[in-house]
Amino acid sequence: MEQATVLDTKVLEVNMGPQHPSTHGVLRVKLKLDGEKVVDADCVIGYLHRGVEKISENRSYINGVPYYDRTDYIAAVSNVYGYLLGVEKMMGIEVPERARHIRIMMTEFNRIASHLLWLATHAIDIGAMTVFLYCFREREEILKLFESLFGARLTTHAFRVAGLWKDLPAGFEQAVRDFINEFPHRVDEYEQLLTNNRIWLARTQGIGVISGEEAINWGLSGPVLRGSGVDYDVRKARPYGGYEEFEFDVPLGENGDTYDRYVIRIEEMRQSCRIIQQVIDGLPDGPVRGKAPRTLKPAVGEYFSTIEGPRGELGYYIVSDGSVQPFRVRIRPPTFISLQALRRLVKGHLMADVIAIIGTLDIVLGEIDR
Amino acid sequence: MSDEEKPKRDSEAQKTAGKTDLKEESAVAEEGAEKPPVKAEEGTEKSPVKDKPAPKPKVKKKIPSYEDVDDDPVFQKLNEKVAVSVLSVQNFLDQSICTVSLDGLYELMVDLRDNADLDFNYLVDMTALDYLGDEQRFCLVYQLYSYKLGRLIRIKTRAAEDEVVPSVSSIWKTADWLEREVYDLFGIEFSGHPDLRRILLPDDWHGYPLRKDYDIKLQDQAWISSHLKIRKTPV
Amino acid sequence: MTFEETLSIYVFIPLVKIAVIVLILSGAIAYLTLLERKIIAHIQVRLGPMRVGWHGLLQPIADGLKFLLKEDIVPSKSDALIFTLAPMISLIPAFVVFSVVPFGSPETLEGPLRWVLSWFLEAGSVETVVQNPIASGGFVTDINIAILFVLSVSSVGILGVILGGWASNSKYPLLGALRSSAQMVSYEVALGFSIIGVLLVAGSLSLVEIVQSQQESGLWYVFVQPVAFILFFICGMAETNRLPFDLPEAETELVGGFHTEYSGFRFSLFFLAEYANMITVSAVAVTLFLGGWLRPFPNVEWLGFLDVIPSVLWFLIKVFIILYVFIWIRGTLPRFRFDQLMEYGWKIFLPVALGNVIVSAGVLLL
Amino acid sequence: MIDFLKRVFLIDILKGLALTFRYTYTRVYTEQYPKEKARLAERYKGAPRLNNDPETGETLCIACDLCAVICPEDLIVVGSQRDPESRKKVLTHYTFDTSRCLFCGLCQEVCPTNAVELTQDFELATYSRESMVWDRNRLEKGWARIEFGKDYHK
Repeated sequence: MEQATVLDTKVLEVNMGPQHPSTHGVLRVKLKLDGEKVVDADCVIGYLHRGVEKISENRSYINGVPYYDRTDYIAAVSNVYGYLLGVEKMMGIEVPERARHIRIMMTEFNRIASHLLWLATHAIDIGAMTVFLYCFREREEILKLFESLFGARLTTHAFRVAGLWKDLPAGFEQAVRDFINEFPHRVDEYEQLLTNNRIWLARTQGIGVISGEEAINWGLSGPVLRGSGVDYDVRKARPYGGYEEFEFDVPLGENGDTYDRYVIRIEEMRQSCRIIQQVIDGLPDGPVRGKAPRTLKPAVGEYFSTIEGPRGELGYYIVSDGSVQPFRVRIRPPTFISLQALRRLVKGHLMADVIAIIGTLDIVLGEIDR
Repeated sequence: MSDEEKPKRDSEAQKTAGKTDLKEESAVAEEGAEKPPVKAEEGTEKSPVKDKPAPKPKVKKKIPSYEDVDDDPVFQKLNEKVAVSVLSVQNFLDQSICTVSLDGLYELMVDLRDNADLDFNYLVDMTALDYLGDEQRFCLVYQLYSYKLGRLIRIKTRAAEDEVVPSVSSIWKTADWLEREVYDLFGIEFSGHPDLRRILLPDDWHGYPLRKDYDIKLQDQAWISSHLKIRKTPV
Repeated sequence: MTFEETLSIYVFIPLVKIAVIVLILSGAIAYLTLLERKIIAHIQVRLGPMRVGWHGLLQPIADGLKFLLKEDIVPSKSDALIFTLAPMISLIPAFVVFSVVPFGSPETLEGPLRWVLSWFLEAGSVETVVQNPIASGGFVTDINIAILFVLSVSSVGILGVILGGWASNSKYPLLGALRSSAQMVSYEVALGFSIIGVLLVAGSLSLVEIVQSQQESGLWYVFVQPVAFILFFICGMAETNRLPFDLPEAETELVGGFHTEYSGFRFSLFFLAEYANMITVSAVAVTLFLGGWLRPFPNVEWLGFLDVIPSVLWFLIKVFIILYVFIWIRGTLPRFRFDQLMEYGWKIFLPVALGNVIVSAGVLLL
Repeated sequence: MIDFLKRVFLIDILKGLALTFRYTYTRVYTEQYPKEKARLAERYKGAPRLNNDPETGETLCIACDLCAVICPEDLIVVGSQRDPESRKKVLTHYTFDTSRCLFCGLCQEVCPTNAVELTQDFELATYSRESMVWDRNRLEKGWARIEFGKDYHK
């Protein structure tokens, strides 16, 4: 008979989620733990699967749009933007300059709002709960802007084919200026609470390290990729919608760890602010909605429209069969792909780091499950 | 969308989809051009309050079409051995589309990534299309990006319903979940995939929702009644 | 000493004091939860509870009622006896510690006692009783090993956390319990060493005498032993599982840690225990380092007007300040990771505490 | 050296504490929602309403069915009848299922007469599923909401 020794240990299987405070929705991770050390992690997703791609095949090009709000509901404006860019390209529709600029501005606002939500939840996962509410305060200001322009706060149904629903309301420009004057100081405050804090550093530096080459192989994009030092931003690589007219920098990390990704997202918020400043300073006059047929029937064909969403490369592969409904709309979900890398990132880390890494991937389950 | 099209909505896409084939695409494109979008009650719809587009003058637009490209530098640089499996190289709205045969898919993909001149090391996306009624029913679509060239290309390949597609998850780790998703929603099998399970739907679900013969309101009633303990949902 | 006198000194008066302290402490704990919610809310530019009573003043009562009315769930696979006992084990020691903590000077109750006792006893006996510090002091008892008593009793409290986590027979509580035991072992040591510095200076283990020696030297020990005070404060935070050391709970990692499976009244006991421990640690810290019931600079003559405020009130003000800092820190800092916590405990706090003891001893020798 | 001293004296943590302390005594951001009325934007897309002509009191709806067609969720049902005399379509009934509404605003955008409109009313909570399907009467009158507290409308 084999003698059991005192040091014989068993792998502990812990079910993290789908009801867990820091899996950001209904993600379920099956963790195998050796003590608190993660041996393996398997993600179970699909709890929020609504079949958006199937629904979009059964809706027209116009009234399918609200559904894309609801994939990545944190970045609803970006989602609609990416889809409409594709449809407009296929239809050959021109968007007036004013509308193009306002679209960019609102997408950048959405990026800030999304990053704020990310910072808030990331910080509260690691225990800094005050940052959570400070971030939500600023996000609230952005949502108020959304509300005054789009008429809704979260699932905005932001843009229409060939432009916007309505022009900017009165006082909107002033509100934007007030916000971007104030916002950089607020970012300084978050940094004052986190960036140099030794506990924050200890919790994020060296956690979830991934090299640039590996990150590419895993198909990561957005801040997660740039954290590993790969200079790839769709706004720069394949400018769309007029981004080439604006100046901004793409921050890059060096170590590819959670801390670098944090720094990058903070810097991206400042850069977005810069873009908004440029837009609002040079906002042209004119109509906000171009000419478009009432019924959209793109010719047979296909288009892969990609934009730089807040979470990474967001793509819409639209295939038309010449009818009023798309033959297929494939959403390239950035966080679906980055969540894959979770298994690789958490291996060998402690249980507490798992939530830090889930946080740093900035996942939204609505988009992962679609 | 106008009045008349409304009742047809659910079935229309499927019917048209069934007819469509890559070879017939140009023909269908012309057909689409002949029938301009129906406009109902155009004059009355304009309201003074809302920023509506002005009634559109009927200008015949240039309709985008597939153009064959013979001298694309990317596909010129391919290894000769794998280049034979390239069936066609096309351009549509400035995006390159390369159709390859299923047999040569894997080798071509390996070459695209490992070829030092090409270096397509980023698999942006991978999905499938269902051309119901075709002999080779499915079309697999791979979007590749090369950081070195800064180019996005699309590789397409056709597969029949019972054909097994070689997995590219050993080339790009990204393909792991993407192939699982295609397997889950289209029911296409991949050979050489390390862990081919359903990903979005429950493991014991029957049916593949993104196939064109799967109606949008169809559900796996057996699964629902056994797991959710509810009777058949009214359709 | 007559029988009546003995009876009043050692039985009746302490019983009354105990009753009063337990009542006040329970109320204080309940309102500490409200205080924490309010302070953290204002840190976070929120309002906190506003609906129950004026600015939410009745919120603790509503919470308590809610806890009492909730369903009491004992998981079927748990160890029911220990599961039931654990919250009590956790709460009771926090109260017991207060039997030796001096709230006020030995003369605190002289006036009221003289008045009350004159109804029951003769004038001579009254004087005897009143002269006895056990009766008239602002504390339940004064034992000469008070600090050892505090240390030993308070570490029993953590046993409740470990038992609760173990008895739940669930994975998250188990991890919480394991973290808690490791944390207790590593921080208890540093906590003990940080106290030794004070003992060396004061030359006594009795809490009353430590305060009195602070009066004699005219300096609070926080000025004599600043390093020890900071260490005691940090280790105290770790002992009470407060952020940034709240790993056994760590709601974003372990859901609720050791109390994941608890609900209703049992949960509220754990909840109260945490706050009771906060008060305990603050009270001990005030006694050891901040001069207990003494006013600031107790020997400076011209500050004599500060004596208008009774000694008990001074004590309470200081405790409140420490609690405020506890809450304030919770509202600011992120949480440590388990291994980092151990690293800090063993590699930084313990050596520093040891060094502090050696330096203090050396200075005293010279 | 300075870095080391900064570490020893917990400068990083003290900075954070200073910030939170400063905020403790500044104005709070909370809106006391049911007590204070929420400040909504003019364009807010909330509860639907079917507008009547303010002068004649007759409905503005011409039963053109555009809203029903554009609706992504197919939740609007427009019933109409041809008036035998004037040969005009007349609205007979109109239902709007708020339980499935996405509040995308396409219906009000497409309406040629501004008859259907999404208002700023957002308190749509109710006690039953059936009552979430609004008929023409309710759409014209507006939603009788379930009120919180007696001083709500002050």
